Amino acid sequence: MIENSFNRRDFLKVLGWGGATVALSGCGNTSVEDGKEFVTSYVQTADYIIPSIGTYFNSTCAQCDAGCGIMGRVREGRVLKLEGNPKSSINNGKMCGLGQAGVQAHYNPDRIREPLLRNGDKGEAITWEKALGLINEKVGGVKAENVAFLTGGVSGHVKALLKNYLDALGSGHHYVYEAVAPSIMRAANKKAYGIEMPRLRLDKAKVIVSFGADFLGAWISPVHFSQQYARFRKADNGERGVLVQVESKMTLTGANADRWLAIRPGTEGILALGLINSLAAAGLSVPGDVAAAVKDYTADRVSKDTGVSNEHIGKLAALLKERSPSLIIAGSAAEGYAHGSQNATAIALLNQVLGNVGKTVEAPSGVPFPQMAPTPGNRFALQALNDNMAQDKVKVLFSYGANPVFTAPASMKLKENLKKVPFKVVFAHYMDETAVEADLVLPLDSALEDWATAMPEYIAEGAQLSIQQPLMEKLYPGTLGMGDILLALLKQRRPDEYKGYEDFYSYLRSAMVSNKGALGGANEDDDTFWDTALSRGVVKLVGTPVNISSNASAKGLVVPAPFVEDSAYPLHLIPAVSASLRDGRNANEPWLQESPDPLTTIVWDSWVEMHPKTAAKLGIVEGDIVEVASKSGAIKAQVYVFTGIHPDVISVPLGYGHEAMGRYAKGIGVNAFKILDPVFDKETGELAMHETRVKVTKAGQRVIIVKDEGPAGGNQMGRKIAVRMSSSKVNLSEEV
Amino acid sequence: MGKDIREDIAWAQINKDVLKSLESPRRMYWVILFIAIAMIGVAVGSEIYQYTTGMGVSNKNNSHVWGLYIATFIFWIGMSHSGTLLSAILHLMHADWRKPIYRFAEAMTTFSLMTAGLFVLVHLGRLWQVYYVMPYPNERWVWPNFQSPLVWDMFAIATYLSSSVLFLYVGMIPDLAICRDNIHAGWRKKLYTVMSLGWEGTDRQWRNFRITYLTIACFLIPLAVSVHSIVASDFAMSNMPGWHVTSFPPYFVAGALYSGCAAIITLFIILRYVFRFEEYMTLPIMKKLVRLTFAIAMVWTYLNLIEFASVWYGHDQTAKDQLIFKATGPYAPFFWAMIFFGSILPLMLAFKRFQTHLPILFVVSILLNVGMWLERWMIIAPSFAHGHYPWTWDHDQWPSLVQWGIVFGSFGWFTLLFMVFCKVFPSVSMYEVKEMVYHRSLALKHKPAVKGEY
Amino acid sequence: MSITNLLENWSDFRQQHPSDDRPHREYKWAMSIDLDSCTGCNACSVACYAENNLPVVGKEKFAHGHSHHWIRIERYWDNDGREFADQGAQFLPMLCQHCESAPCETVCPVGATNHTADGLNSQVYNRCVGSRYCNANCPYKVRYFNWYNYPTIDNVWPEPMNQQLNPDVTVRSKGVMEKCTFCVQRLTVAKSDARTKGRSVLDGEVQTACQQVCPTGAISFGNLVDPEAKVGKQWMKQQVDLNKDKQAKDAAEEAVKLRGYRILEELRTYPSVMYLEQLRESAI
Amino acid sequence: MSKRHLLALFNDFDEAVAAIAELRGSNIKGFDMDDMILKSPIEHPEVEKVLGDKPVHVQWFTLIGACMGGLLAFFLVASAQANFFSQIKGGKPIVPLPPDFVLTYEMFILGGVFITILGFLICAGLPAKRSSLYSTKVSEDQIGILVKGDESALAAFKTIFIKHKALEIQEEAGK
Repeated sequence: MIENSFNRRDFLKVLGWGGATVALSGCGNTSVEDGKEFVTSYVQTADYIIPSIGTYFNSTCAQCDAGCGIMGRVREGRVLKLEGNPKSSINNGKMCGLGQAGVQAHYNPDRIREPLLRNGDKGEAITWEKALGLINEKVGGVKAENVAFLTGGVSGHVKALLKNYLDALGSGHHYVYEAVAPSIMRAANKKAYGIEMPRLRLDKAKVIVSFGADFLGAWISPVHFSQQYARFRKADNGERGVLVQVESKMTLTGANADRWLAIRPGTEGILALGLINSLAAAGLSVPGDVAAAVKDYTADRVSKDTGVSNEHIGKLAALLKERSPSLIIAGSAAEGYAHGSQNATAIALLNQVLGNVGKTVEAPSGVPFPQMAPTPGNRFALQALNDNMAQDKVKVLFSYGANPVFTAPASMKLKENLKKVPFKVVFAHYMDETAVEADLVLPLDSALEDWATAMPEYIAEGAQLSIQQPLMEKLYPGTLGMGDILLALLKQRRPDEYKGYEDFYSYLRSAMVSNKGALGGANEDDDTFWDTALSRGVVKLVGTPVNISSNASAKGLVVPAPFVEDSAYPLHLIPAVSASLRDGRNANEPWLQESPDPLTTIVWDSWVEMHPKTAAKLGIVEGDIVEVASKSGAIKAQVYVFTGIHPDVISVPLGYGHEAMGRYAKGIGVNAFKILDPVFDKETGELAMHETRVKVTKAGQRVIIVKDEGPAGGNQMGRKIAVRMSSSKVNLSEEV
Repeated sequence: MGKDIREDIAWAQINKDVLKSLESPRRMYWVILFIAIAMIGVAVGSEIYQYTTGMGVSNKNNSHVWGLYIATFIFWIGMSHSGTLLSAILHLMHADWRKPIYRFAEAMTTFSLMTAGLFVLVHLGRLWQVYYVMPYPNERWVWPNFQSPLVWDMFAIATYLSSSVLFLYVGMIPDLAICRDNIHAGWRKKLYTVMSLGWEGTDRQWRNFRITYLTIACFLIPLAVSVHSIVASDFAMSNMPGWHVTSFPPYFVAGALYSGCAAIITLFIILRYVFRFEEYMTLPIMKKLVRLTFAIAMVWTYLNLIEFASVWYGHDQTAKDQLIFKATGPYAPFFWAMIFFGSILPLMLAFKRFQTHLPILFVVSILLNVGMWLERWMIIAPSFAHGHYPWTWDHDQWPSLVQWGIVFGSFGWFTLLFMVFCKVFPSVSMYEVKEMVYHRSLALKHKPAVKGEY
Repeated sequence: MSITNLLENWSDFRQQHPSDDRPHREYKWAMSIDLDSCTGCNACSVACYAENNLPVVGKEKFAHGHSHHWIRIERYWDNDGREFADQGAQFLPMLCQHCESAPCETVCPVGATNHTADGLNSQVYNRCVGSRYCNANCPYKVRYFNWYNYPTIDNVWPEPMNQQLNPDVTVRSKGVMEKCTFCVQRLTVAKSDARTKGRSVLDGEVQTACQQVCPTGAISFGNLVDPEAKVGKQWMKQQVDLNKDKQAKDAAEEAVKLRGYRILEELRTYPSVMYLEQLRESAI
Repeated sequence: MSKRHLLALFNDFDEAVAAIAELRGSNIKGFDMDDMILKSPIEHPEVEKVLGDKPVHVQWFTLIGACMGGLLAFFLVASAQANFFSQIKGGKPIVPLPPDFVLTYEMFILGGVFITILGFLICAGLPAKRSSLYSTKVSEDQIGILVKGDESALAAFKTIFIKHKALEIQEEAGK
């Protein structure tokens, strides 16, 4: 680790160029060959660089919003592999596949290498001076309220700079959009606990009932939850936690559950209320108003509505009563439906009734720097932006960290509305669907060449500022970091304030060093503080205490009604969020495309999951190409038949079906976002992701599905390969 | 029923008839040769493509690491066994009807071994490193792994090939002398002069010749059995269900003799026509050959049933699953075709009327070999498709055109070698036919008329 | 190596594994994988791609069964005709089992795959001629053949993706067999570092890439000879003996509390990877 | 006194046998029975009986060759394995006997065959130049008797040959 003081930028230059010679010798590194650039040899290298010995630098993963600490292995100036930063309390040295594929985002051959200005249908390479000048000109030429900035979730110093820039423009239109975000759950939590994102202590729970939360796969902070899950399964005292997953389409978490309950889609809230009723009947003390509100939810009725058997409801209630504390989590149950908020409220109520609040549902720490605190994205932001664009209220649009053209449902007509915006600037790594529509495309540094700070929304303990630092010299001289771009833009607007900063690095360093007291470095000199922060990769902050409400109350509880079926579109479409591809922004990383989906083992394509019963009814077998038609559109994909899905439901994974972006993503699969119906959560106005009804018809073709699983399927054929036993037969505390 | 070789045939006539085959075959010969070369072209093209692109183009995969190359390799190795059977075993047994046909059977042995050897090369992922299999001294003290059945294969095939080439050659020396004495100019004269080593047919030469020939014949019989047993142990030594069968070595040997006999019938008919050998390759010989083939077919059928039965009644569920898969899975049509061609079709050969009906025999003998080739493929493909580990089963693997092309071309290669041999060297053993005629006439107390009119 | 050395130290060289009376001397690398912790998330597989320069073969070649995942996650269902997979799936990370009596080793014609002194099943790429007999004989089918020359194939490592390649690990050309090495490049460094310090590798000093990344810590890896090693303690506790093909668990009825087992042990391959059975709660 | 060669060709094998028998019995001066060589298109074990007991030694070559082949193979293989020690095969000893026996067996045969052929060439005196007295008829259908004897014996030879219906008698050209 870097503990001594040195000029890191210079170091990286030396390292980078040295490395470049090693890496690219004979590979046509023309700029060096042409004599335009110098190569510094290893003759006078720093003593910590030993050729063939890997050096590790800590940084922060930018592949998803969980903000895991990463440790890049650098050798001869090249970053080779990302490993987990053991000092980060989020992932404690562990990683997921998605995070590790960050190197492929960095080394991706399809990255944009210079600013491109639209010229007809083509992008014309221009200089940064020209590009930034053009932006200055365009934002100067319109009213401030006509400038809109669309971003993904932001935090840290980039967020602060962005806010300053928007302030400097006088525009308040910052749309923070995440296509896949637990925003309805946040709202419900806020209502129930007074906190949007409480800390979940899976490791303390003895029973977890998850209503569609794929916390092991793609939900909020999966690597962190996976570690908690390991402790939950094998606690120090040997007690093994019980995981019950209630959902309509099996997620990775569902596949790991002791009991996976296939529930009729959207009836999770009913089950939660039914459980409260059963618990009350079993003698759990339940506040009077709650008991009154749920008294109609008898096991029989709940079973009829939800499709979960009486027996399982009874066993689950008994388990919850017997083993405390437990933890109830609302995932897709909240995000999926028009009454998602109501579901989530009911589920939160179950948590409160069980007395879990304060035990397994904890208050997080407040962030001491609100200007850097994470602004989580939601889907409503895109609706708002879209409406404004439709009404010609947006003249200059910036888009950063989002790919709305890809992730917006077709019914939003976003692409058409975008055309009404006269000047669209997209900050991008790839020519993705949104960049293709842009007037000006500004290429960003990869996350492994850029400076930034991040504050993850979900941190296990305290608060934390994660530092993202370059792990190697930039691959392309024509790219720029987001921080640098914002700084340059701010220099146009507020030159006096920012001219002292040569680049974002110097801004960041001075911003952090000047706040070192609050950042836990009060007793250190500037250099020591800074180097320590960089070498650790994270700065622990003293969080402010936050209150959490544990009062169980039936207030705000709206009894969710079961669905009305639609005979023209008889099936529910669940767009599945896969652990690898999420909303599709990482689809151009080949490791992720070739990493088999855990449940179906399918690679390199989309698929339609279907229950054997449904398939039999429709005369469909595995590999049939079907047309999945909703009111808003239709897609065609291959069918995969398995029993991990409710018969009323089909599921198509998100993230596939790119029409642009790059060689590994383009043309792979179909985009399930496109056919989502415009149904919204009644309380928050968020798009209800699972509310799309579809009909499935055979398209006539049949293919052999490309998957890892063989013709035996998941059958062990009686051979002792993966073995399972009842947990009652083992004493885990005796194990090592 | 055709006539057998005339006992009173003039010896000079024998020379003349056989030597004529070196000069002017029927036009069919050239047609066959042309087709053979075209087939080789297909194989060479396929191999170049495979060599430059990678083994993947043969459409094998991590479940099916072996494919038609190994199957066809076994097929050709097997084919080679009947030459040994005819020339060595029947020689020891003094069955004189072998004499007109053993030469080409031996040639078949040699050339099918040479064809089989090519498949070893074609099969390797890194053909250019094939010499690693050879035990040669080197400064790294690295040797081949002598425990590997593939190394045994290498030893066995090298031994078998060199022994059978020598056997063929030694047995041909007196005939080469005849060629030398009857051809008066050109490269052939030089070739025969050199190759006949100055053979004069002296009593000393004949005496040593007889012992040598007998000795090598004695060596060849156990060698042939061991070669195919070793090829069988490529499979039987492995733990793959469907391969790990004790009866594999005899099963392979029987299969080898079977396909070899069928191939001899095919080539018999072709040579008889192309080189006008009707006088020597007579129908009574064919009849004996067909009966021999029938007997071996029944032995093979029995061993096949034994294999199935021992798997069926054995305790190894995995092997049993494998067998059921073979008979009912996607490979079932080929499996049952193998049973039909290998066990049912040869029943025809038991009927006298078919035993000398050359057109029917020609078709049947080819079909028998189709069956035997299928047998080898059915050992390879279904086993890989349905092994120990269900996760990696792969029931949908079919060889690509590249594989088929090379397999197809191998038949051209064999045909080319064989036909060229028959054109350059006497494919009927003249001196042995004379011996046969002589001994038969002695038995008849009748001395042939030495001055046959020609 | 000289003949004299060979003769003098004959008994040392005559290692024959598995055997109780001739234990491994300094190292015996082994693994244990807790299937109750494994969530099937595939992080280990991606880590292996990153560490070991595995080619991404693309859809078409994957469809032909040419994939290269040295560690693959298998997913099994209860195939008893139940309506729903209501006990979830069984995930199984399958990698080279580094068998003590490896079927692949004996059949390689050129001796390209061998048993190393520290108990690995090694694969010598330079020596491999690509007969693929090892794969044919591997009951676990964890050997992967280079069906194509991946470094030269479009979009496997296009510039600049090739810069990610780990210089510690060979990029394999067409025609050689490859498989999990237990990250032998890491082991070698760790052993040599430890030797410099005059001791042997301590437990936890070296991790395989898959173990390092596993979010639930389902994979343990270490030196079975080291009495302090976690993996050794696990094996001991589960009464799984490296050198036996039948364990206490198989033998005794009352020993069902153990959940350690090795896959296809009855084939007498003596694998170096022990799995711990998945658990399911019976109360729900 | 120089020796002269004489080759007589016979059509009738029985006559040739009779001629040999007579030569043996005639006790011609300046002629040794061992100097007589029979040339025939096929093998004639019965004629050789008349020639007397002439042992064949090829078998000894065979025995030595086979044993050497086998032993050499075993020791080469075993010693190669022994210094191939660092590449152990799991579960197998360094020098495993069963596979080595397979190789020994193969090399036993190979050695046997090779040395037998060598023995044949040595014993049969091949390759050699054909003697000047050779008729292509010998490889066709006639039997030839080549005798070597003193100048004086030639007449006696001829008499016997003609008596037994020799078709042709070739005489070595004079010096």
